Amino acid sequence: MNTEQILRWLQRFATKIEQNKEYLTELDAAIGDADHGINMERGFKKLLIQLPTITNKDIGSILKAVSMTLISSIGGASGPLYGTFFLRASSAVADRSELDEQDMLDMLRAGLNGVIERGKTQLGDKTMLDVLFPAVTAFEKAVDERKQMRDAMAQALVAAEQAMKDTALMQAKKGRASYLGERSIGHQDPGATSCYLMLKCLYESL
Amino acid sequence: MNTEQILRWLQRFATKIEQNKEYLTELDAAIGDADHGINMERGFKKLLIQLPTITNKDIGSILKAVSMTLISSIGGASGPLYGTFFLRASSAVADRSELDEQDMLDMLRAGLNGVIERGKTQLGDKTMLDVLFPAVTAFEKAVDERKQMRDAMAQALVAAEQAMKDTALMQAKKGRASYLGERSIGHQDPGATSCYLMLKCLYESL
Amino acid sequence: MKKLINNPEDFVRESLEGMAAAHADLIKINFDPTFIHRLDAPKSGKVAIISGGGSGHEPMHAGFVGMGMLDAACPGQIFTSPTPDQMLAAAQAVDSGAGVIYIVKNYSGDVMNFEMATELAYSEGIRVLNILIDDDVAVRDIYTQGRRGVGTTVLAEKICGAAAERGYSLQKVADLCRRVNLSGRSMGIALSSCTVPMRMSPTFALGADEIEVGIGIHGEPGRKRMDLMPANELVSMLALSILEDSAYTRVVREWDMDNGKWFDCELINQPFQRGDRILAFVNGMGGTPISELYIVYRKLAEICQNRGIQIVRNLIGSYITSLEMQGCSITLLKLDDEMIELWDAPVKTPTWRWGV
Amino acid sequence: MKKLINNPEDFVRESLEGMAAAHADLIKINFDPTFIHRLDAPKSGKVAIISGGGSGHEPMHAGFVGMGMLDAACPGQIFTSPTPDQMLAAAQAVDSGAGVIYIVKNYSGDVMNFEMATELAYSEGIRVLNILIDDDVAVRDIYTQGRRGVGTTVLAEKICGAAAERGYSLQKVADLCRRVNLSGRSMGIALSSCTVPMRMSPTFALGADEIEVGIGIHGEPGRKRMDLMPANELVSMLALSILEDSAYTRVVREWDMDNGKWFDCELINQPFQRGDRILAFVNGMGGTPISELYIVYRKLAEICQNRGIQIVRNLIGSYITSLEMQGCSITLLKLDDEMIELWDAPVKTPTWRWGV
Ligand SMILES: Nc1ncnc2c1ncn2[C@@H]1O[C@H](COP(=O)(O)OP(=O)(O)O)[C@@H](O)[C@H]1O
Ligand SMILES: Nc1ncnc2c1ncn2[C@@H]1O[C@H](COP(=O)(O)OP(=O)(O)O)[C@@H](O)[C@H]1O
Ligand SMILES: [Mg+2]
Ligand SMILES: [Mg+2]
Ligand SMILES: [Mg+2]
Ligand SMILES: [Mg+2]
Repeated sequence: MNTEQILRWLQRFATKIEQNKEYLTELDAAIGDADHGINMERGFKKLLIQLPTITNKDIGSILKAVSMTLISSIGGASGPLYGTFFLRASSAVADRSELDEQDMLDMLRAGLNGVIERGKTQLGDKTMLDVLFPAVTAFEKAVDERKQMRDAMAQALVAAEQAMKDTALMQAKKGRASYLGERSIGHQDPGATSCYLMLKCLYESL
Repeated sequence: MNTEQILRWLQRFATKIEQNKEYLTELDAAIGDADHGINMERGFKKLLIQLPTITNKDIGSILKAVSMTLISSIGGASGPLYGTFFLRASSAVADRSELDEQDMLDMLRAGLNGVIERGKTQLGDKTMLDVLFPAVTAFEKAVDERKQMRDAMAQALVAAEQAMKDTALMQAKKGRASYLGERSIGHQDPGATSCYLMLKCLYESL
Repeated sequence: MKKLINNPEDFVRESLEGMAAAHADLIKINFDPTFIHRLDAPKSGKVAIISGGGSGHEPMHAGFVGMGMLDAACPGQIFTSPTPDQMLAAAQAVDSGAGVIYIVKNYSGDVMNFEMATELAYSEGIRVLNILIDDDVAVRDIYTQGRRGVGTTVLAEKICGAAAERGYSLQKVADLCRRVNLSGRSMGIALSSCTVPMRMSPTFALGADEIEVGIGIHGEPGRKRMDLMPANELVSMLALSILEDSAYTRVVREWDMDNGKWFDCELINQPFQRGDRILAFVNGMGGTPISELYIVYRKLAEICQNRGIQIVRNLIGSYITSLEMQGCSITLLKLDDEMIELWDAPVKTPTWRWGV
Repeated sequence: MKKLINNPEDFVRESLEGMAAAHADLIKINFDPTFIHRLDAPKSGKVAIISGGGSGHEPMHAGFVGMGMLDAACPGQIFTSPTPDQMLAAAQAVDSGAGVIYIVKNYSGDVMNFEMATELAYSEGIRVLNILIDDDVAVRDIYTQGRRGVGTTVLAEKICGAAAERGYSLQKVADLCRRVNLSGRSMGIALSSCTVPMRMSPTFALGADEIEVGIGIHGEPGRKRMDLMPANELVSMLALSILEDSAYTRVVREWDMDNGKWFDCELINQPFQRGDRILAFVNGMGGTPISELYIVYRKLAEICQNRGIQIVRNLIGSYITSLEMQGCSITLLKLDDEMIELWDAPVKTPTWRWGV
C-alpha cells in the first residue's frame, strides 16, 4: 500500500463519515447521547480540508497529522480513541512510503493496542474494539497464511462486518451506553459501526 | 330582609361559589389567568367556617366581618373588589337587624360605589361593575315604583342576567382580560358572572 | 406538565418553608398572614422597602429580602395578588418609624390590594408611600390600565434597597424609586406556556413553532403570536421595541401621606438616546437555560453598541419568572451615577450576595 | 422544543461570546482552541484549577471561572468532551509554575481527553495532576466504568478554588479535591428530556406521567422509569439512595507527576452517619423553577434532621444542568472545618460572587 492509497483511504473514510453522519447519530441516539455521527463528522470535515496540504509527506507523517486533527476536533469518547489509533499507527510506520502486508499488520496492531490502552476496554464491552480486534486478528491470520494485501484485508473486513453486527448482542460495559444496563442489548454500537466503515474504506482503497 | 335572611344569602352565595369554582375558573382561563373560581372559593370557604360564629350580630357587623374575611383571603382583583363591596355595604346598614327596600338600595348602592372607586372602572370595561350597576339601577327603579323587596330584587336579577351575558360583547379595559385587546370579545367576564351569582343568591334568600 | 410538588394547594407554603429552612441566617417567614422579612428588621432609622405580588415569579420577591434590598416581601397565591392584611402586617413588622415604601407592579389586583394596605397602614400611623412600576412596552395602554410592571421591578428593588440601607429618607427613596421606574423599559417573549399548579393545564396554547411576543409574567398575551425566529431576530425585535419606544406619559395614583388621600400624578418615561449609559437585564422566564440567555445578551450588546448606547452594568439570569415558562425578557434601564453606585452597593439576600 | 438560538452549530460559540461580553471584568475567552480563563491568570505562585466538559451544563464550568474558583474552563460541544489541545492551551495560559489540577468528571470521553491532556502538559514541563469526580450513586458500577461525576464537581471547584487562592500547594489542593470527591454523593431525576440543539428532538422519551430516576446530566438513564410521585416521595427516594449508600470502593487512575506515568489508586467513600455535618445541594436541571427546588429542600432538610445529620451549609439553584431538562438532583457533601472555611471564602465569578 503506497502513500497515494493511504490518502485515498482517508479521503474515502472522511466522505463515508459525512454520508453516514445521520446513521451513526441515530445509532448513538438509541444507546448513547446521539452525537457520534456529529462528533466524527466534525473531525473528518477538518481532515478533508487538511488532506490536500499533506499529500507530499510520508505515510507516518500523514497518519500523525490525521491523528492531531482528529484529537483536536472530535472530542467525546471517539476523539481520543480514533486519535490514538492513528497516532500509534503512525509510529509503527514512521518514514515509510510503501507498506507490505507485515507493515500493515504492525500498523493496525499498534493502533489497536492504542485503543485498548486509551479506552481501558476489554473484548465484549460493546465498543469499537469489538470490531477492530477481530478484524486485526483475521488480517494477521491471512498474512500468516501468506495472503496478499487485498485478500487479507477482504478477510479482515468479513470478520469486521460480522463483529459489528454482533455488538448488537452485547451489553455495553464502557461509554455512555453502559448506563443503560441490559437495555443496551439489541442495538448495534455506533463506534463499532464507524470502525467498520474505516476498515471498509481501507479495503476499498487498495 | 332580616339578619337570618342575610346569613342565608351569604351561606347560599358561598355554596354557589363552591359549586361554580370550575366554571368561574374556566371563564377566567379564556381571557384572564384561570384563577377567579379558585380565588373566590378560597375566600368563601373561609366565610363558611366563619358564618356560624357571627350569627348573633347585627347586619352591619355581619357584612363587615364578611368583608374582612374576603379581603384577607381572596387576593387578586376580586378580593379587594368584593371586600370593598361588603365593607361599604356594611357601613350603609350599620347596627341594623332588618332592612326595608330603601335600606337595601342604600346598601347596594354603597357597595356599588365602593367597587367603582376601588376599581377605577367605568361601565363597559367588562368587569363585575357591568352587572352590578344595571342591577342596582333596576332595583332602584323598582323601589321608586314602590315594588316590594322580592319583586324589586327579581327585576334587578333579570337586568343582572342580561348584563352578565352582554359582557361577552365587550372588549375588556380593566384587569387581565384587557391585555387581550379585541381577543377578549366573545367571552363572558368571570367577575361579572360571580357578581350575578351573588345577586341571584340574594334574591333566593328573600 | 410534570412538577416537583406535593399537593398544589401547598405549593406556596411549602416552597416558602423550604426557603425559610435554607436561609435562616437571612430571613424569617411569618405565616397567617404570610410575609417574609429580614432577620434584623426593623433597623433603627432605616426606611423599610416592601414588595409583593402573586407567587410563581421566584426568586422575585422573597429571594430579594435581606441586607441592601427588601425588608419584607408579601407572596400571594400563584399569580394572585397578596392581600392587604399581609402587607399591613409586613409593614408593622419592619417599620422602624422611618416609614415604609410599597413597591407595586401595575396589575389590577396588586394595585387595589396595595392601595387598601396603604390606607390601612396610614390609619395605623405608619408613614407609608406607594410607588408603581409600569415598564412593559408590549402593552397597548389605550385599552388597558396601562403598562404592566415587569423587569424594572427587580432593578428598582436592588437600587432602592441600597439607598434605604444607606439611610436615605422616605421621600428620597420614593423619588429614586419613581426615577428608576421612569428610566426602565421591558419586553418579553414566551416560547412555551406556564402551567399553574392548581390547574395543571397550560395557561395558553402555542403551536409547535409559535411564540407569544410581548408576554406578561402571568402568561397574559402581549402584542402578537408569530412563528419562532432565530434568536438574533427575536432579540432585535425586543430591543428595538424598547429602544424606539417614544415618550410614555400616563397618570398614576400616589398616596399623599400628609393628608391621607390619593392624588393623581403625571409621569413620563423619556425615550432612550445615543450616549445613554444603561443596565441591560436579560431575564429568563423560569424554564430557559442560562446558555440561551447569553446568546440573547450577545445580540443585545451588539445592538446597543451600534446605537451608541453604552451597557455599563448587566444582569443575566432568571429573576422574574413565570413558573417553568420558556422564554426571556429584556429590560433596559438608563443609569445615572447615583444609580450605578447603589447598584454596586453590597447586598445579601437568598438570591443575591455581593460585597459581603 | 423551541430554543432561543440561531444556528445550532453556533450555539456554544455564541453563548460564550455573550458571556465574554457580559463579564469582561472577570473573564476572557480564547477561541481555537476554546477556553475561558481568569483575566488575572496566571497568578504568581498560585496553583491553577482547570475543569471542563461538554457544554449544555451551564453555568458549569465557564460560570465558575474567576477569583476563588477556577482559573480556566474548557467547554466542549454540547454533551461532548472538549479536546486535549483545549486543555493543554488552558494549562499553558494559566499555569504560574505552581502547577495545574485538572478536575475531571468520570465519563469515558472526559477521562480519555483529560488523560491525553495530562500527558501532553507533562511533556511540556507543566506540573500537572488529574483528579476524578465520581459521585453519582444512581450508577451500577458493576457494568459501567463507575459512577458518573455530577453535583460534587461544583462543590469541589468552589472548595479547591478557594484553597488554591489561599496558596495551598499543588499536592495539598489535589488531596483536598480527592477528599471532597470522597465525601460527596449525588442522585437526580428527570421529569422531562433535554433536547440537543444539533438534533432538535428529545434525547429520550417519557410518558405524560413518567419520570427517569437516577438520570445523568446528558440524559443518560439511571436506575428506573416510574410514575411521577409527590415531591416528598421523590425526595425521600433520592435522599435515602444517598444516605444509605454503603461504602463505595473503586480503583481510579491518577497521574504520577514525578515519574510521568499513570498509576492505579483505590478510593473509598465512607457511608454517611449520624452526627455528620453536611452541605446540602439541591440542583435544578435547567428547566425547573427555583420555587420547586425549595419544595425539594424542605423535605430534604426534614429527612436529614430526622437522621441526625446536620445541614450546616446549603446551595439551591441550577448549577449543573442538562440544557432545559426539568428535574433536580441532590448532592450531599460531608464537611469538615477546613472545607467549611473554604466554602465560605470569597468568590467572584460570573455565577457566584460573595465576600467581595
Ligand atoms: N472506553 C472506551 N473504549 C473504546 N471505545 C469506547 C469507549 N467508550 C466509548 N467508546 C466508543 O465510543 C463510541 C461513542 O462515541 P461518541 O458518541 O462519539 O462519544 P461520546 O460517548 O462521548 O458521546 C461508542 O459507541 C463506543 O464504541
Ligand atoms: N379594575 C377593576 N374593576 C372592577 N372589576 C375588575 C377590575 N379588574 C378586574 N376586575 C374583575 O375581576 C375579575 C377577575 O378576578 P380574579 O380572576 O379573581 O383576579 P385576577 O384578575 O387578579 O386574577 C374580572 O373578571 C373582572 O370582573
Ligand atoms: Mg455519543
Ligand atoms: Mg384571574
Ligand atoms: Mg390572578
Ligand atoms: Mg457525547
